[in-house]
Amino acid sequence: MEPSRREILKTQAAAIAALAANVSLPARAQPVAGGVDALEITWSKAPCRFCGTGCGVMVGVKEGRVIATHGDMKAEVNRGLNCVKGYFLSKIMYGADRLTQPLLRKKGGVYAKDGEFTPVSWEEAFEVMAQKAKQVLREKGPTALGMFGSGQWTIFEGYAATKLMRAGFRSNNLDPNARHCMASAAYAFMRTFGMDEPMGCYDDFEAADAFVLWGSNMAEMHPILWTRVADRRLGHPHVKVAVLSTFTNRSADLADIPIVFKPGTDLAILNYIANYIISTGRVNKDFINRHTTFVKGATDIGYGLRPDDPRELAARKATDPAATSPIDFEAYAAFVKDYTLDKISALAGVEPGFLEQLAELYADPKRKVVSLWTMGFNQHVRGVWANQLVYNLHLLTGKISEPGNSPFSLTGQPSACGTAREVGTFAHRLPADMTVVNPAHRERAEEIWRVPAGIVPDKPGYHAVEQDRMLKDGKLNFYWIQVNNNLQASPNSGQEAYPGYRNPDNFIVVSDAYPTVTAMAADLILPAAMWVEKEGAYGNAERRTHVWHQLVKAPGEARSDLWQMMQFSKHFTTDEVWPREILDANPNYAGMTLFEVLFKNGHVDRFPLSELNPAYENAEAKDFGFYVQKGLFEEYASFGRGHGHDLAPYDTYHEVRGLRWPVVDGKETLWRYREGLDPYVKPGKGVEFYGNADGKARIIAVPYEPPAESPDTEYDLWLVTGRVLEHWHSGSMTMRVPELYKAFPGARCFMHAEDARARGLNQGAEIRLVSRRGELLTRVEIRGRNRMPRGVVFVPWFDASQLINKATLDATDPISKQTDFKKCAVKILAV
Amino acid sequence: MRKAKALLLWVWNWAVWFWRIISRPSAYLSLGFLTLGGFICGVLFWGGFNTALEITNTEKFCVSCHEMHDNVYQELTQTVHFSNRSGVRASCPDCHVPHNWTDKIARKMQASKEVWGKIFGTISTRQKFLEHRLELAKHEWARLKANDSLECRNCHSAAAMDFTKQTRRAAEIHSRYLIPKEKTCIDCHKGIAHLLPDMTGIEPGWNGAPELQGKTGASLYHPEHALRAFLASIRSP
Amino acid sequence: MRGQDPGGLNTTRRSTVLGAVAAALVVISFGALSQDGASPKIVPRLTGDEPPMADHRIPPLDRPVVDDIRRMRNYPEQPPIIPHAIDGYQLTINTNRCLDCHKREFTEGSGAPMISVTHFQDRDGQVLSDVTPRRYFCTACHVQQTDARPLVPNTFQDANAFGRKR
Amino acid sequence: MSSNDRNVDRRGFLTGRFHSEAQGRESGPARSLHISSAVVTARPERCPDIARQIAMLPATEISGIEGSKIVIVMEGRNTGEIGSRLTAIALMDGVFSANLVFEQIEPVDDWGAE
Repeated sequence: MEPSRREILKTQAAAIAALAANVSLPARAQPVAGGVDALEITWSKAPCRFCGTGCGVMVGVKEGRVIATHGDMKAEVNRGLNCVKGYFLSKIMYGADRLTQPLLRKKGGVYAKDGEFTPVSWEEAFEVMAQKAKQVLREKGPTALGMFGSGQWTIFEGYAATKLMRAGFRSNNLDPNARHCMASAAYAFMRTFGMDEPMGCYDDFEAADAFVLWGSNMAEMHPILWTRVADRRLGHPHVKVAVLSTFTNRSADLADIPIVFKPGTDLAILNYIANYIISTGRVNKDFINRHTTFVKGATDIGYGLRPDDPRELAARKATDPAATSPIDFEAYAAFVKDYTLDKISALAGVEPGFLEQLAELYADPKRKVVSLWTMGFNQHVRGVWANQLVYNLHLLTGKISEPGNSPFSLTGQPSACGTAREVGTFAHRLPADMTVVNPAHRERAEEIWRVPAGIVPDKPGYHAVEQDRMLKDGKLNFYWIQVNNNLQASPNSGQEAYPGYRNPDNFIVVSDAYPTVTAMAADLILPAAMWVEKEGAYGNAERRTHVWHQLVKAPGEARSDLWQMMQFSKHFTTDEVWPREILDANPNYAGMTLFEVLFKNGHVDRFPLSELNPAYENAEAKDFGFYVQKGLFEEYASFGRGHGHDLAPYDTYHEVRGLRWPVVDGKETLWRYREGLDPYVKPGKGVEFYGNADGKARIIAVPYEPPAESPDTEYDLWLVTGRVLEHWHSGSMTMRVPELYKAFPGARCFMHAEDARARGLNQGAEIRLVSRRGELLTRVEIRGRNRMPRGVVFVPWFDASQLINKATLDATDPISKQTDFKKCAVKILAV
Repeated sequence: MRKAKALLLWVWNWAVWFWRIISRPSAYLSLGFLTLGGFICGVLFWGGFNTALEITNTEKFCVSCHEMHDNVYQELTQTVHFSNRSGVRASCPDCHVPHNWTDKIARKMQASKEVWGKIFGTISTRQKFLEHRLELAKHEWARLKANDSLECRNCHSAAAMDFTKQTRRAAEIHSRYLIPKEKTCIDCHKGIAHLLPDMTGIEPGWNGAPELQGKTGASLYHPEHALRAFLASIRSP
Repeated sequence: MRGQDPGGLNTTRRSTVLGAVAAALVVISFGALSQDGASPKIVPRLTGDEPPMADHRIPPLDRPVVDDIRRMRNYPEQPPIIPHAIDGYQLTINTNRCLDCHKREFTEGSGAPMISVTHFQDRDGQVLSDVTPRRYFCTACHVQQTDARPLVPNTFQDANAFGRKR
Repeated sequence: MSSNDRNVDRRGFLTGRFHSEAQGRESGPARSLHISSAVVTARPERCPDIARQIAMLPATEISGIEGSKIVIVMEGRNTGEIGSRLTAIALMDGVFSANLVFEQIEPVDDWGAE
């Protein structure tokens, strides 16, 4: 071994012993071969690339390569801990099949839909792409142009995308894959509080007396938050943990109250708890009188399938699923009265004793409760309802907006909140909770973006699932996918997604770092820079905005998504994309490129290169000649400042481990809506839900309604899809890390041993999983981390060789349009 | 409790009535008939008894009540005793009922208590089962400890173990603890077929460090006391 | 051509070899992205099948590595992987089978490596006398390995590959 | 990657069958390096003296002395070697205890596992 490394280890060993013995050591003289320089690793902070927890990591760089990563001791979220994925971040950029140059399908030297992927220059790639886009714009108009991004985009990238699509190409067909992830949560926040994102923060975990997990498997999906839950539970015996799920998972290992319920019946359980709170006289009357109003929601709202599906035709309110009408407390109490213990126990298949224990956690006024949920609630044909029903419980008891009392919606992607929600990359949204349907909001966006009035289109664009349908139907013809593996993630992908990609009318562009399923189904692949190969910013689930520097160079010709969008915008002039009448009314815009209108507009480009930190690279700034990220961030921040979404000055974020907005007078806000904790609450109000004009939150009366598809005699099993600890983001990065790959090398079908024996299937046997939509081969797992009840199977979706989404149903929540990946019917056959 | 009293009274009344009838000598039947009849009845009874014993000694019978099916059996299906490489599997009675006749009868007599448990619903719900799990597990551990893990050894003979076919770790531990009879199977292999109860205060089979043993007030699972004492001792001088 | 193999890094023999291996594998797995215009070879499980929606046979589930041999870490901060099977090892609120062997007091009897002392610090950095509850669920960081062969090589290089100034 | 020496010696150490340093050296070329740190407690007034004695042991360094505690760092080819050295320290006059705190095992041949 090298002497230098040995010295480091010895110093480390001594330091640990000294720490254990409480002895302070003298500075150690290090005889290092090659001088101290040889040992030097440059450590810089960055947020983790994976889930929405937003852990801080320290990234060690040496000679232009990432050589180590570890948990950041100074990061409040994780204080030095990482999960296994975080610890292996160092290796995600070094898969040997990184894409390093643009690849275009060509035949005989020219683009052809049925051609072979051929390396091309960036110039040629953009030429072909621009030509295709212009042709589509000319022939079909802006609604035939679409873009699909994700909550893995940096904040600047999401912001640039929303600007480019809405103000540049005048299309609202921009959606993030966060639509599949937390659209239901976002809609429920808006419907209940008039403002998106949680009121509380992770500090709630250290103050809570009870944790209730609603269909969330935090032990695997948010492991570092789980360490905080475990710390609280194991360190404080009075703390209780309730875990609700449709099967027993690793989170249930910490459960005091383990509940496995029948798919979809969580709605009924939630209404039962509300009934319990009311019937045992534990409603916080003062709170509900001062801070809430009651409404009744439209029912029988359909399943967000294609409009000609018989289930949609049968649904009474499918046209206006979001409608509500005001009621009072008595009417609400009468509504939930039906949800009795016996009835719900039978419906959900849960022992009454556990249900009562669970209800008591919420009802007991002395117990502080944190409710946690992610995909179990959000990927649900009644996902918005489920979210709102849990707010009901917290509002009825007044357990909200204070340390330890918190309904907490977790997120799946690193910037689901920051990029998808705050920046407004959803098909109907603008930055800072504004929407495209509101004329005042559009006007404000146009003003900040410095584009002529009337540029931003007023009709919401196609959402994720609709984009797939429109591609297939030939109504969406130019489609650009960035930072995600859309084809692997889409429901009913064999029937609804893939045909659209290969539809000869369409041109599909995919920007990615690795050749994913989606990339391989595209017509043009653009190699992307990832994570610390670019300067970036993410917003995590507790409203924390976290910025990092570019630390290493991207391989080959790979470029960041931001660079790609800005460079692409140079290929368009306003007269090619904007209508004549707007240009006639604003002649000063004529002939300008979109790059000049949107980016080099005297505003975004106002920060010169001299403001860059000379210690770090910045590829985009160098190419475009100004501090791109700072310019975009500051312009974006002007949407929210003074409107409850305040962000600190950009440079501050390079110094801190993230700040939770609203950041007012340099101070972050941990709990919103409560006087003394949130600067936006007017004095004397106590609690004020200022997102709504009346300052009150909505308690909604909605019933249990059955899922879109349930098992029957032929398709006799429930299929639930999801993830595993080791793999994230469709496995495109984690599957390339040998340690993570070897830890969980392929998907499998978790099922109950008796279900397997009843079908003559052995542990490990190859099987055919069949739904009404598609089928795939996989293998049986009757043991392991997920313990299934009879009649339910679980298959994770990270494995590209077992595309489970060929089997899933493209039913969505009719309000949020989020797909239900947790409930459809399948059968399993021996191979 | 009232239910129990009423039941006892009923059983007593019935026994008194029955004794009154059979204590009278027979005035009508021949001795031969009585002897032969007694013998035939005896054969029938014994056959029936043994058949009943056999039937109640199957996994099917064990999991026919939901307490067993919904709790312990579900856990068993996840383990190596349910499915494994060679397909040799253990059913409930293999581990929980002695194979030897007298022990079996003794165990069956104990099992009558379980019938009471069933009647009064001691573990009729998962919730109640979890509350009783430690107690139930302790009974089984004690039984297996007392009979030197007899039911394990019905299939797993220590003498027949090929250490080269075991992982090195397992071979080490078996040769160190099992072969010298220092420990019996159940000492280390708790919870191999079912989930474990709260294990606070129950040590694993192998010993803790010798310096932590035998110190008053320092149980093995609470070594922090010992460690604290140690740390205090090095701080004091 | 390959960006993950930037010039100027191949200062040691090993990294040169690694680079060469990586390049070779890239050529193999990628069917030469070069001028001949051949399409990249599809690697199943990572990029799907060709065509992506087709079914193909699923190899048997891989077996856990059980050799008990410690593997070198990629960097000092990396949590060691688990070189043995953990099937059926219960790790619940009631019991922690990992600690039964790896806890300080039991390592002598079990012969297992002791958990690192970093695990004795609580969230505030205070040293405790026992493993901190936040580290209770070992499997969040330490994973078992199977005998699966990685589908794509990883060209990560550790600190030792650099800094040997001559 | 071979690790015979590691496994056997660790077991030996834990079961009380220590290898001597000489045996350690005989066991072929070293394939791994063990770096350990330990805390030695001793009479405070005798600490400097004891530290000098410890420093004379092979591949052992003193990292710090404070009150009655001495922090030491040891290198060795296997745990047995380090363990026996630690035992020797523990038996020195005036030493109350010598406890191993940390051990890092660095294979000298790397990447062998893949």
